[in-house]
Amino acid sequence: MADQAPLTLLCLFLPFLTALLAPAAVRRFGHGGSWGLALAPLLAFLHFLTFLPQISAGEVVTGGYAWVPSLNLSFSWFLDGLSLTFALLITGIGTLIVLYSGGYMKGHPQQGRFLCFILLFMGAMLGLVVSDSFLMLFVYWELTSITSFLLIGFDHEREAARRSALQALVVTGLGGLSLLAGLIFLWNMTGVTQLSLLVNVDDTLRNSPFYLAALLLLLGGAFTKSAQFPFHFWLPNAMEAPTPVSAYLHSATMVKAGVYLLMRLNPVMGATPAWEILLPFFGGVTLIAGTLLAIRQTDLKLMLAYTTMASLGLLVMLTGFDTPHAVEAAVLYLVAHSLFKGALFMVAGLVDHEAGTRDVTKLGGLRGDMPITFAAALLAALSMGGLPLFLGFLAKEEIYYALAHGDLRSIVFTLVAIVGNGLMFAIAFAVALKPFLGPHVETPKHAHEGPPLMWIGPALLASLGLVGGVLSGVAHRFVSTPMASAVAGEPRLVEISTIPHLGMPLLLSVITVAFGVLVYLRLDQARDMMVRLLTAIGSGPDRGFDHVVSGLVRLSVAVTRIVQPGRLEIYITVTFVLLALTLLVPSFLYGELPDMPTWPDELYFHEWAIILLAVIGLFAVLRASDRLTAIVSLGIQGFAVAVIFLLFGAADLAFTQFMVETLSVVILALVMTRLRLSPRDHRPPRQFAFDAAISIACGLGFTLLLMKTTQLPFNLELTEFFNTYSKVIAHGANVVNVILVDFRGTDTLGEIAVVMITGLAVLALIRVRLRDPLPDTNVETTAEGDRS
Amino acid sequence: MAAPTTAPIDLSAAMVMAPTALADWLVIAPMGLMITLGAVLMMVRHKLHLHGWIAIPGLVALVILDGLLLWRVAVDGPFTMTAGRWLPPFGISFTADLLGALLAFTSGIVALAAGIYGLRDINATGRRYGFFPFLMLLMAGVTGAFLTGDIFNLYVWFEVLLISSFGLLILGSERQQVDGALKYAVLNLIGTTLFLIAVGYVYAIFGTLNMADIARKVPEQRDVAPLLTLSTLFILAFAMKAAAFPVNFWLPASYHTPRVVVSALFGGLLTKVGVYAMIRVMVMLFPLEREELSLLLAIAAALTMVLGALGALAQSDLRRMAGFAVIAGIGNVVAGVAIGGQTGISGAILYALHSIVAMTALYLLAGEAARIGGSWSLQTLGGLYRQAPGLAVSAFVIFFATAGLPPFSGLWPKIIILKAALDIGAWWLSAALLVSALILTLTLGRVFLLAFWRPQLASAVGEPVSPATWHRSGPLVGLVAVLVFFGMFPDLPVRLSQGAAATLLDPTAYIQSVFPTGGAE
Amino acid sequence: METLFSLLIGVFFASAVYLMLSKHTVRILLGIAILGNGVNLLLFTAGRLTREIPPIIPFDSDVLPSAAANPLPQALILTAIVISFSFFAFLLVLTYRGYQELGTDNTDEMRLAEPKDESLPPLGY
Amino acid sequence: MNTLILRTVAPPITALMLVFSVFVLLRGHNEPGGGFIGGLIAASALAIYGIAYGVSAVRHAIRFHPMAIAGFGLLVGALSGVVSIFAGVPFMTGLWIYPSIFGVEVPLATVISFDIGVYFVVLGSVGSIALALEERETD
Repeated sequence: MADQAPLTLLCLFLPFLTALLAPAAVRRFGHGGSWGLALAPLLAFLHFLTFLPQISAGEVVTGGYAWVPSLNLSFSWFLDGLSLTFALLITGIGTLIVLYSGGYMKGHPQQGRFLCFILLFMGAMLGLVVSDSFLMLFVYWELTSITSFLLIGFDHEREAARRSALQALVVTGLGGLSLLAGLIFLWNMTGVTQLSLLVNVDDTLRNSPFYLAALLLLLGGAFTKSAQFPFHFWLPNAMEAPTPVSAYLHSATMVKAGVYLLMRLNPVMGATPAWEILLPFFGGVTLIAGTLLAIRQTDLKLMLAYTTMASLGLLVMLTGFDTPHAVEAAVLYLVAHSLFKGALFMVAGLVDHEAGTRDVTKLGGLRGDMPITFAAALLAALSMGGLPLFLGFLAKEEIYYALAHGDLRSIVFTLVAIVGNGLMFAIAFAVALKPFLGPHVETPKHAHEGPPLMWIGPALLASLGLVGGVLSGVAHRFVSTPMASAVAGEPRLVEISTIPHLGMPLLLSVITVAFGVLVYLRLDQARDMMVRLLTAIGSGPDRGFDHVVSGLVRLSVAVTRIVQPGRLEIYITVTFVLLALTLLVPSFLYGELPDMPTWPDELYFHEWAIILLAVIGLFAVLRASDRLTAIVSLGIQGFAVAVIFLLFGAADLAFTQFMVETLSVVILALVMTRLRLSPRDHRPPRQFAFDAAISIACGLGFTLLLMKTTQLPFNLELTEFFNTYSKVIAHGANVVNVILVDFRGTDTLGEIAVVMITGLAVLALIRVRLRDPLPDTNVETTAEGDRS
Repeated sequence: MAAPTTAPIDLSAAMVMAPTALADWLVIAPMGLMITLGAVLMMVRHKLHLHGWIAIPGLVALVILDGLLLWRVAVDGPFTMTAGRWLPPFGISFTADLLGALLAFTSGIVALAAGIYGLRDINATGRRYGFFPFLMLLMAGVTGAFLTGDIFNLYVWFEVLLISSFGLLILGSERQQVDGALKYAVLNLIGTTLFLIAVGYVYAIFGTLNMADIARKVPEQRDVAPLLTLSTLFILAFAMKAAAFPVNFWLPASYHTPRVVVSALFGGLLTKVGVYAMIRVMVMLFPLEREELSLLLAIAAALTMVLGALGALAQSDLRRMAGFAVIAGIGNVVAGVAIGGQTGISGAILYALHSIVAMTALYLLAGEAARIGGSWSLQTLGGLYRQAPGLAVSAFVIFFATAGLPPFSGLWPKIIILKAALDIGAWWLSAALLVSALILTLTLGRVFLLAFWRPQLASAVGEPVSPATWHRSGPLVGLVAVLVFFGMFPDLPVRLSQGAAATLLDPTAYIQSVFPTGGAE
Repeated sequence: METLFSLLIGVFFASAVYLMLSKHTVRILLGIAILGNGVNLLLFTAGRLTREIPPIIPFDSDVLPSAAANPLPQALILTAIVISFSFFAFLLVLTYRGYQELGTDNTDEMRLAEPKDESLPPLGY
Repeated sequence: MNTLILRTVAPPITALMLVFSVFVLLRGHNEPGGGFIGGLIAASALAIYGIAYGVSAVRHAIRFHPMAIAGFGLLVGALSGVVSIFAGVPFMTGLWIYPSIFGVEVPLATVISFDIGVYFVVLGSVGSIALALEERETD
């Protein structure tokens, strides 16, 4: 089926391409445009559906194109049971979400933009689950982060939405970087850059000394994305996004990416002590924490959000629980969860949309007004509660098959699962029943059944939970078995059916349901208890995020004040301290000091005199107590240098130095006479000692290095060449001038460019009238100062 | 002034006798064009209406010439033209290899962008006092530095671009510029002087200034000469130019003071010249010394990127934030140099290329944000998402490109450098890379939140601003398109930077192009 | 001779560094001027020293006698002198303008570009 | 400083210095001298004239803005290097011609025009700086 590749490629990019059309489509067709836009994910869904027979027969489909050959990176995909199931969930639920958004965001001025973001996100998520190469996986992983940033912050005028968006970006961004490091670790350890090839190298990986480091880094990515405790806080806050986003992010996408990664890695990294401790532990904690936090909520969306967190915990726990049936249970639960959670979120959105509130305590008796919604909610809740006939039931049975063993660890985790599942049962029915049953409560808006655009999604997803449960044979054959085999890394056969078998799992299921019913009936007391408990605990990691951000900002301000204090003196001091170290430390460290020189006795008296004069000039500048002395002394050392040049055969230099030095002194005098300056250089003794030490160290460093280099034999090749050809080819007797204008004329070209620019820069500096800085305005500059 | 007094002598002992191909002029042409145009602009300084008509076509020509140069180097490998026809190493050679050509080309693009933006951003006074001549000569300095094959000549081009930058720095007519310019000028002058001193030592040791010649002679002198001290001095000088910690003070002290188009040019180009010189000298000339000093470089790199990112987080002023973002990027480049090897060096080069475009775009973006929002400060900015959706899209791209997130161009160098760091087991350097990227993500995410998403503050509602003309939006959109395109299709720049790294690590081809016959020994 | 020159150059650099460590821009400027001279002497010494014979080819000869001074460093220094003079002139005027505009030559008081007590950036979202 | 003495001696001194500067420029290829030093002398001449008669007098006398002269010099310098493209030799190759003017063989070369470019740049640029500084003083 190689001819499928172009089509698959198209399907992978279809959401992105459609996203670009979304604003125009909405502008043209209004909210009805979503019918057209939904075609994109639908087509992709249908395309992926055609792979089902192949995949269920145990094959894998791969394909790809060259992308960055120089990094040995191809745009290649890899479809097995795991990625295909995900692809189907993403595109299938995605189709419904696009439709639902059409209704939910009807009349919103930025609906086009919203659909654009949703489709971008869908494309990112789809790419993530089919990626074969590591880097491509990472690219898509980060793409989901930045597109979800846009989605969560969609209602950007509210501060809470902005905060949540940033929170999600930072937390998942942190995870993304951790993932990147982990993937590169895997790459370095195995030499493999593709997920599909990882399976062949499992033993080297598990035995590598870097296994634990790589595992922790990868878990950092998976746990942040999948909102495992203690990184869970961004997920409920992401509820700031419009409901279609929540429904999508929480059912099949974003948060499942972490679980997907763990499932993908299970065959190669699983079955090690670290894996089997870390995953169940964090998963279990997340499960319990999520359900407990869910109980306290009254907002429909938040109740669901925390149960999502709990479900993710359960999935992570199962993925790391290396017993028979664990993988099967995880797979079944994942599929069931995607369906019922998507449906329930859409129901919550519908209720909110129609009734104007989603506070469960302010809702009731809507069953007559919204019958279809109620039906969908009920079906979804039955699946979530794990009652027979539904997919959720199969999952729960399989979970207890996996967990219920005799050893202590199993007993603990079984208890965790019972508590978690029981609480989730209670919340499922709280969401599905409370708003609909009981006496009618007055709501801000008078509720009606929503438009078809909005109820198609929940109804379909909820029904699928039932269909999947009843026709479990078909579901297992095409979905569960291939996926479980992919996750386990070996053929697995899922056989559980909806007809209850007497045994331990069924008993545990009954206990769970009984516990759930109990909690449901006492929900208000349970909520009060949790509120009290959480108040006692105080702030959680969510507040912690604020503290971290503001703390980081304060820290950065403090650090920046130290490293960038705004005082030139400090800047120069640091520079010269470094210079001294630079010159002296390597000299000593690497033995690059000069040989002991002999006493220079070959100098004539007048040469000594002029050198002495230069030194005297220098000291006079240092000690100068008034401007005139300083200027004159500067002139003395400058003229001494000119004479030195003359004495050592550099007439041109001496000439120029003389001229330049005169000019310098003249303009210095010209300018300095206009300044009223403090004449003396006041430095307190400690400062003086410190500055002097730095200066001497720098001077010493330059001296030693120069002595060392001049003690080496010198290569006069260049000079000989110039001396030989200066006259005969370049027609000049003054070799220095010939070098300047011919041999090295390009230097001179640069030099005169410098001179010219200096002229202009000085002119600008003198002429341009300056204003006070107006840092907070950007008014067009009106300064005028040209008089020439 | 006398004609030759002796019989005809053997020219071939002194001069290149092979005919000069027109294509060889490509290595000189960018610099020659910029100097000539700078001179012409200076002569017509008071005819302001002519400036744009001379400068913009000139910059277009520069981009075309640089493009042809890059194409030729990519196809045929390095090539050399020695000025004055003198045999190397006696004349000044201009040698284009992939590193120089890539940087020259990218710089040309941002110079064109800045030139166009400057048509509106720079007022009549600024133009009269030389915005365009300064820009031309800045580019002469930049391209000259990238393409020269002579280390003293490199110093000269450093000075050309430095003095041009002084001129540009004071054009904005604000008093704080004098303060910024003073710190900038003094510290940069120290930096270039240290470079000149190091060049003096190089001459004292090797007796030559041609870089290919030095590359040949370093192995002969390695046992006797104080090359490690010299290398440390070079590193200090170039670290100052590149604004690596702890000698990066001048950058945050000055980059926010001039007109924003000038900041954009500086942010894109100036530090990269320092980076270029560091790569050229430390990787090509002193490879073993780089190896020996790699820990030093790595520590500086780690501190630079983390402190740069923290510095960015600490700012309210968008331009100052951008300045620290530049520094954080330099940390990444230096990390690549410290790690060395094919992967590390190519990552460093790729990051430098990305940073040239991204930092220029970041400053231009800040300029537009301030123009529309009426402020540079995050305290008062707001509502840009509604007011300027197009700008918001640009901001989204530029921010995430800067933070190194896909699908924008910042991702790839980050991955390559991280891979290189993990390859050699430098986990702390990798951690610094990731921490820096995370802080930058937080910083830029916050800017997006506050300046773009946050509703406009009631106090800040002012007069509606005129919509951006193409002079302003064109360059920004162009640079953003580059960031997106090379983010999605990075193969070409990655391949070229790998080629550049290969040429540096094994400079045979470079030396060969300067001394085709093995040289005048 | 090179040894003595190395010492002399050390004194030049030390003086320049000391002056540049000052708070006052004018002294920094003096330091820069001296730094330039130090660098020139360093380049001069780097090409090794010869006494008195300038590198000018006599009228009756085609090549320079080998006893003459090394012309290359001289040419380099000429370039460097011109450049350092240009920078000196620019910095001098800049200092002057700095004094005019900021009212001080004390760099500690030049805090316009990086003000002393800046408020924290906004901590909210 | 507008003393009578200065006003009297300034014109001849200026003229003398300008002539001398050209002399220094032209002999530079064979004797100490050259474009840079020549340009400095010429710029000093302008500065002295400016001190004596005021900056506007100098500006009037030289007709072009000093920076335009500097630009012209740089252009001459750059073109002296670039012109070798037409001779098929590399950048900055010295090209010599010996045209006969009134029976005298005059050597002309791109290296000489290059040095003249240097002269003009220095004259214009340093002159501009000097004049600008003097102008401030008379404010």
